[in-house]
Amino acid sequence: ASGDPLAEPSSSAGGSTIVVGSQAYYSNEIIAEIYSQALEAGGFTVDRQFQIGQREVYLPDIEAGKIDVFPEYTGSLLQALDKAAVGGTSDATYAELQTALPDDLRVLDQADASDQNSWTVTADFASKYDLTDIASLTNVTEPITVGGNSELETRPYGPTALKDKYGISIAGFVPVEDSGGPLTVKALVDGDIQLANIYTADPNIKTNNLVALSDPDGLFFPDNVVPVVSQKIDDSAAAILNKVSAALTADTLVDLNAQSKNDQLSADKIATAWLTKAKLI
Amino acid sequence: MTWIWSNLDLIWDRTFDHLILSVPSIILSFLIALPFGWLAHRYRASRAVILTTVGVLYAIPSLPLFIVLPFIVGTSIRSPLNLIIALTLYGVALMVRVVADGLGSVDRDVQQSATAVGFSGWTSFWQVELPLAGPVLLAGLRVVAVSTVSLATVGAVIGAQSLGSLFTDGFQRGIQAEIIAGILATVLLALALDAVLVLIGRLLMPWTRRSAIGVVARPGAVARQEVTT
Amino acid sequence: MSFLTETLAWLVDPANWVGAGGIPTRLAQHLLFTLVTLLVAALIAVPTGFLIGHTGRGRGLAVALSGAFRAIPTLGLLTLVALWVGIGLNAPYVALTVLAIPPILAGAYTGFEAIDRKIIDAARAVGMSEAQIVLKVELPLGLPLLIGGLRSATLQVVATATLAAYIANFGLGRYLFEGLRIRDYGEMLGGSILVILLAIVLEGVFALVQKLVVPRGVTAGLPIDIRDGSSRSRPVMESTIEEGNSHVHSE
Amino acid sequence: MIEFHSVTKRFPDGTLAVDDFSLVLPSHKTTVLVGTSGSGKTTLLRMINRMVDPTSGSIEIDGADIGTLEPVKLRRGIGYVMQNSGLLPHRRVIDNVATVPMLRGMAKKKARDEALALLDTVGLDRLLANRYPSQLSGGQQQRVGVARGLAVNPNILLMDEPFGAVDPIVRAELQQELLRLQRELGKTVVFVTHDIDEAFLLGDQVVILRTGGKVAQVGSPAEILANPIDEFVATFVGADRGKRSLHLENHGDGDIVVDETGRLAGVLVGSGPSASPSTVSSESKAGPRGPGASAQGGDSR
Amino acid sequence: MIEFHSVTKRFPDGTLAVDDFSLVLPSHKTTVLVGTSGSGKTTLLRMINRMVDPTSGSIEIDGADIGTLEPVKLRRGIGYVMQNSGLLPHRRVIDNVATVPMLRGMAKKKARDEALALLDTVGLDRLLANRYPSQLSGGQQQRVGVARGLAVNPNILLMDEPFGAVDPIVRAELQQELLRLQRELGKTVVFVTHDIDEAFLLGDQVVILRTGGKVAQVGSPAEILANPIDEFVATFVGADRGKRSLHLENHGDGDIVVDETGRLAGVLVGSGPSASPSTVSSESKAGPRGPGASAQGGDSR
Ligand SMILES: Nc1ncnc2c1ncn2[C@@H]1O[C@H](COP(=O)(O)OP(=O)(O)OP(=O)(O)O)[C@@H](O)[C@H]1O
Ligand SMILES: Nc1ncnc2c1ncn2[C@@H]1O[C@H](COP(=O)(O)OP(=O)(O)OP(=O)(O)O)[C@@H](O)[C@H]1O
Ligand SMILES: [Mg+2]
Ligand SMILES: [Mg+2]
Repeated sequence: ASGDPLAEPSSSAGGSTIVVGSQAYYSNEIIAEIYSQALEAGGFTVDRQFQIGQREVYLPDIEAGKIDVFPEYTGSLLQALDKAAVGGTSDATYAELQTALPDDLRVLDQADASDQNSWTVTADFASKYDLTDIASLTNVTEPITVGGNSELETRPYGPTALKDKYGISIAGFVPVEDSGGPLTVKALVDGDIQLANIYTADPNIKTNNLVALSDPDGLFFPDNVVPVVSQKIDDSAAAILNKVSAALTADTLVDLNAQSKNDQLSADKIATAWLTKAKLI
Repeated sequence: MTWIWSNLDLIWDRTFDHLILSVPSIILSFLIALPFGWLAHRYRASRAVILTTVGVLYAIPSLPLFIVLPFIVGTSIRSPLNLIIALTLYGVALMVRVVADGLGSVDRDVQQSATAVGFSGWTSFWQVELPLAGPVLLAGLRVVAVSTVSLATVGAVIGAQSLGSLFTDGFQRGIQAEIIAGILATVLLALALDAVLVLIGRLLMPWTRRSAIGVVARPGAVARQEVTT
Repeated sequence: MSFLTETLAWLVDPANWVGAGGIPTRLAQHLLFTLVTLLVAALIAVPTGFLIGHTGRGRGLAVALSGAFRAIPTLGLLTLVALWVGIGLNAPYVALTVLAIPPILAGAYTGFEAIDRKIIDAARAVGMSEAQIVLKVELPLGLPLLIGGLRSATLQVVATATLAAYIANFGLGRYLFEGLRIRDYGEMLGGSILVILLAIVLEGVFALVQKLVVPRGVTAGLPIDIRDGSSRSRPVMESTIEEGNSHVHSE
Repeated sequence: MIEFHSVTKRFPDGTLAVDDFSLVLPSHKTTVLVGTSGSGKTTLLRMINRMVDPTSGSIEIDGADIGTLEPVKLRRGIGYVMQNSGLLPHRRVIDNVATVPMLRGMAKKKARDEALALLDTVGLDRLLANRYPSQLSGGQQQRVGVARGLAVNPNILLMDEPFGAVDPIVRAELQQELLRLQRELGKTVVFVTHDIDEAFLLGDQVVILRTGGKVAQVGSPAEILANPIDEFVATFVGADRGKRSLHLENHGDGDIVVDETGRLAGVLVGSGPSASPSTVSSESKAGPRGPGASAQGGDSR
Repeated sequence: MIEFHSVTKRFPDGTLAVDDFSLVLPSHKTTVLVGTSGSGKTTLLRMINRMVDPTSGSIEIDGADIGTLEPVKLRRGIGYVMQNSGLLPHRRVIDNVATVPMLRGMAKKKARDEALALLDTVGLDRLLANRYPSQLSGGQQQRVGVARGLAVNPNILLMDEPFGAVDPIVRAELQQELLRLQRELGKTVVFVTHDIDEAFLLGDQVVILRTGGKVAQVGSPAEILANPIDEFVATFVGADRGKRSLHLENHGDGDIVVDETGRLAGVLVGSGPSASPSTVSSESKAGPRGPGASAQGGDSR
């Protein structure tokens, strides 16, 4: 939109360099690093512009064509582009995303790996109230305090939806602006909150013995990993990225994240190790 | 702490990014504050207006400023320029007052005598008032330098790479060493810039180095300088 | 400049003025948080500063420390402490207290130092005990600078207390983060304006207090011989206050 | 009576400010310590009210070793006046004067009443009582300083260059005022100055100090003027520069007294030691050990 | 020659600092303006180099109305020395002295060489040339101030209480130094002080001012001393307080000169107007309109 001040007149660097971006989110950076190294192995020159903030910051740059490849998540991106999106299954979301994208942008194949929102509780809490899926939260007799990023409070799957859709009573909302990161997990484990929005690929779920409640009704949009690319990505580059996506399974992503969080390895080391093991470079 | 040793490259890169953001801001805020400070010092009427404006500027939380600024000046939100402008604004907010006070602190006798021996207004400003305000200006500049370095970390929240990126990244990944490294690097960088300023001050103001024979020349100025060390 | 109208619209929307997330509640939370932080910081910094100013000892250390304190990025400290103590207000209290200490400390000890040594000397010579010197001479004479330090600390804390909302459902900062996340610039700017207004109001209060507590004799009168000491230290006082104002509000 | 017995003061930084100083300061007399900067005058003065404690030796007041007294209490019984008056800038004149009596527990009302009376004593208008020190001229401030020093009616008054910062005209006035007060009150005054003229005018006993806290000469003004003990004292009192060597010149209008530097000292009006009423006080002042100052005639004014 | 023609100065705030002041200041002589604080001395002085412009009236230097001259240029041709020396604290002694010649376009090297020579003139060791003013004593700073005033070899030297802040001993030295310089250089000196002794010592012509910028009396020191025109002048020169009324006392050691306040003025060494060599200079100073100061004998030292 011309009124959007975040937009900037496009002036792409030009040449054969591919600009790869990433969110200011460690897991996203790992994927971006994997893309980059794969592209470099295929003979492309890559300019890494990683850690460039949240979607509201980088989306205008993608739309303006200043970034050529960006790892994204189908459902979240769809919702960002189209507030009225309906979502549904993984494939339906992917298809809807393709139409929602601006003309000069496209998404390549989506990976099996996904990193989507989930309602998560501690294992103790789950067993105490016999929790399996989101609807079973009605079993809980104690007050439930919900934690997550600010925006969660007003999201269609947020506390209000839990109340309206399932009749779950929510005692309060606590913003923790780390996108389901360590602080949210700590709050959950410490019992400061009982229900948290944590990404499914977060290794903390395993490490801290948490339970992501299943979502049979599709409350959350599926969030499969997918590269958003500009016109500059030709067929050979697209082929490389598609190969990466094909190898990127759900478990793989959790494992990569664990290497970053638990082993404190840097993104490039993690990427090289995985690409080598998957024989992609 | 092993994280620090295996990521020295990264820390160094972020330190460099940080310098790119903060050093131009520090210099710019000094240069911009000079004329405004002079105005505030010279004209009573403008003083209240300028200092009040500056005071309000001061109270703006930095996060929204970083985000709103591109609306106003038309830069990209992600551009380092955006952050440099914001940091400069805060620096100016601090420095204008210092410049006004610094010029005000110049001994009137010395000014009068400069006029009496035949300095014209302009020459007197550059050769007498400005150098004599030097110690106060330096003290203020040191505060600006330290706070700018500290403040620049906030840029990480909106995606401007800096030492602050170590906080956001370390926070998400739960690596305390990364956050600690970020804090230490920020403090050290601030102190290093501070030391550089002190050194420059020594070189440019040799007369402040050696104090009077018995008497401490200007306890006020000395105390003032040390407040900011 | 549509964001201006958006901001205005958000500010006047009655829905934003009621309930637990309403402006009055958040404003009160913000104010309370600021006051508590200042109180804690003052409890630490004022006695320390006065001790340094009174004895003249430990000054080098205090100066160096408060310089380093000033350089500590609040965002970094906040995230670090939060990882230790979890969500809630504990981490913001720690981080912002650290932020508030340097200006108050500087105000306190420069306030003491700016006092003409001769006055203290004379007070001792006429038979005031050390406690009386502190309470009856140094405190009233150092007060203007001390309040200056408090004032600049307040400014910084008000602006930076928005950070508390990073890990707690608290204060005006919530509007900033929420606005940022849902790209509602009206909310974000509205929140900022509230913060600025609060800061300005507190500034006014301080200006008033400063006027009330500054000993009359320190400001009144003609610049004659004796006043040289104090009149010379006036500009110094003014500017040390400002130096206290190291606007380090990292968010 | 104040006695110094072999008093030495070495400051922690090694400065030897006073070196083996012994002296008796007679009661009801003014003893002036005079010397150049750094000669230890202030240090000596401050040892009397224990603002400084000697490294060795002892000081007695009326036979009691002050080393055994509690400093704060001791100070409250001794008047102290310093250069730039040292008034508390945040208290009104009247409260400055009443400070010490109130510290000693006097009721506020009474302390203020007495303070008002003291303003009269030092020749200050009562209308100034409610001003702040910064609203007074330098000379007025100095008078307040003296009033404060007198407030507890002390036997001893310590004055450290009290008139050092006021201009010569006011200074002369204050000196005369002090002479008058001393005639009326007869305190034991210890007065520090580096102005030899002032020393000669005010002192019954003058102590000339060299740098390093050594006594160069002790005696009455006339003794010192007539017989400087050595080159140093001669230089100090100005004898060598011809300042003290006067001669007469006649300009038709009368005999004008001129010193060797060409400075006009004044006009000669009388030549006998008792030709004018003023000689009564002059003589007793100049003479070696005159009668107690309080006994001096007040008729010379 | 400097002439004031009916000069009045009213400051914007309404203060009447100088009121209808007319005077001729002869060339190669020292005119001293003396008076209490606020009597307009500084204002008068500053009108000569246009730091202050008169509200009405005019000032002429050697017949030229200075109102038509460019102030900055005018100032660069007039020496100016003030209390606290007014030296630039951030420049070394040598550069302070060389400042004005360099402002006038003299080459740095030459200006510095001349500055060094001027240090000799004012009796300062060349070793001090590279110090900063704060590293000098008050007296030394004052000498540098004088050297700076002389640097452009001006005909006119304005001195505003130049020795007001130094201690009496150094002050006496500086006064003698100025007398010597004046004998050698013969400048037109306008000197402001509030010390009447200093005025009488240094002035060929003394102007006594009342508060409000009114002239009380103009004349040579001896004239004023012998015939104070009114009560005010008498008070001012100290005649009324007996300070100028001297008499002799004999203490066995010789005749001691004492004033009516009891102050010891000195010892009488000669009684004839030409009994000592010093009378040569004393006489020419005290006499009404002696020969040019530069012609006075230097043998009295
Ligand atoms: N607290 C102190 N510590 C170290 N040295 C001191 C201290 N106080 C005074 N001195 C030194 O002791 C010596 C005597 O000082 P004192 O103040 O008694 O001299 P003074 O005769 O009063 O000089 P002035 O005329 O300048 O007041 C000086 O050399 C001074 O520097
Ligand atoms: N710039 C000014 N504005 C207003 N009034 C002034 C100004 N300068 C001087 N005055 C007033 O003019 C009068 C004469 O001042 P001036 O400085 O000439 O006195 P002075 O004789 O030099 O006194 P001092 O001995 O204190 O230096 C005083 O009443 C003073 O307050
Ligand atoms: Mg002393
Ligand atoms: Mg003057």
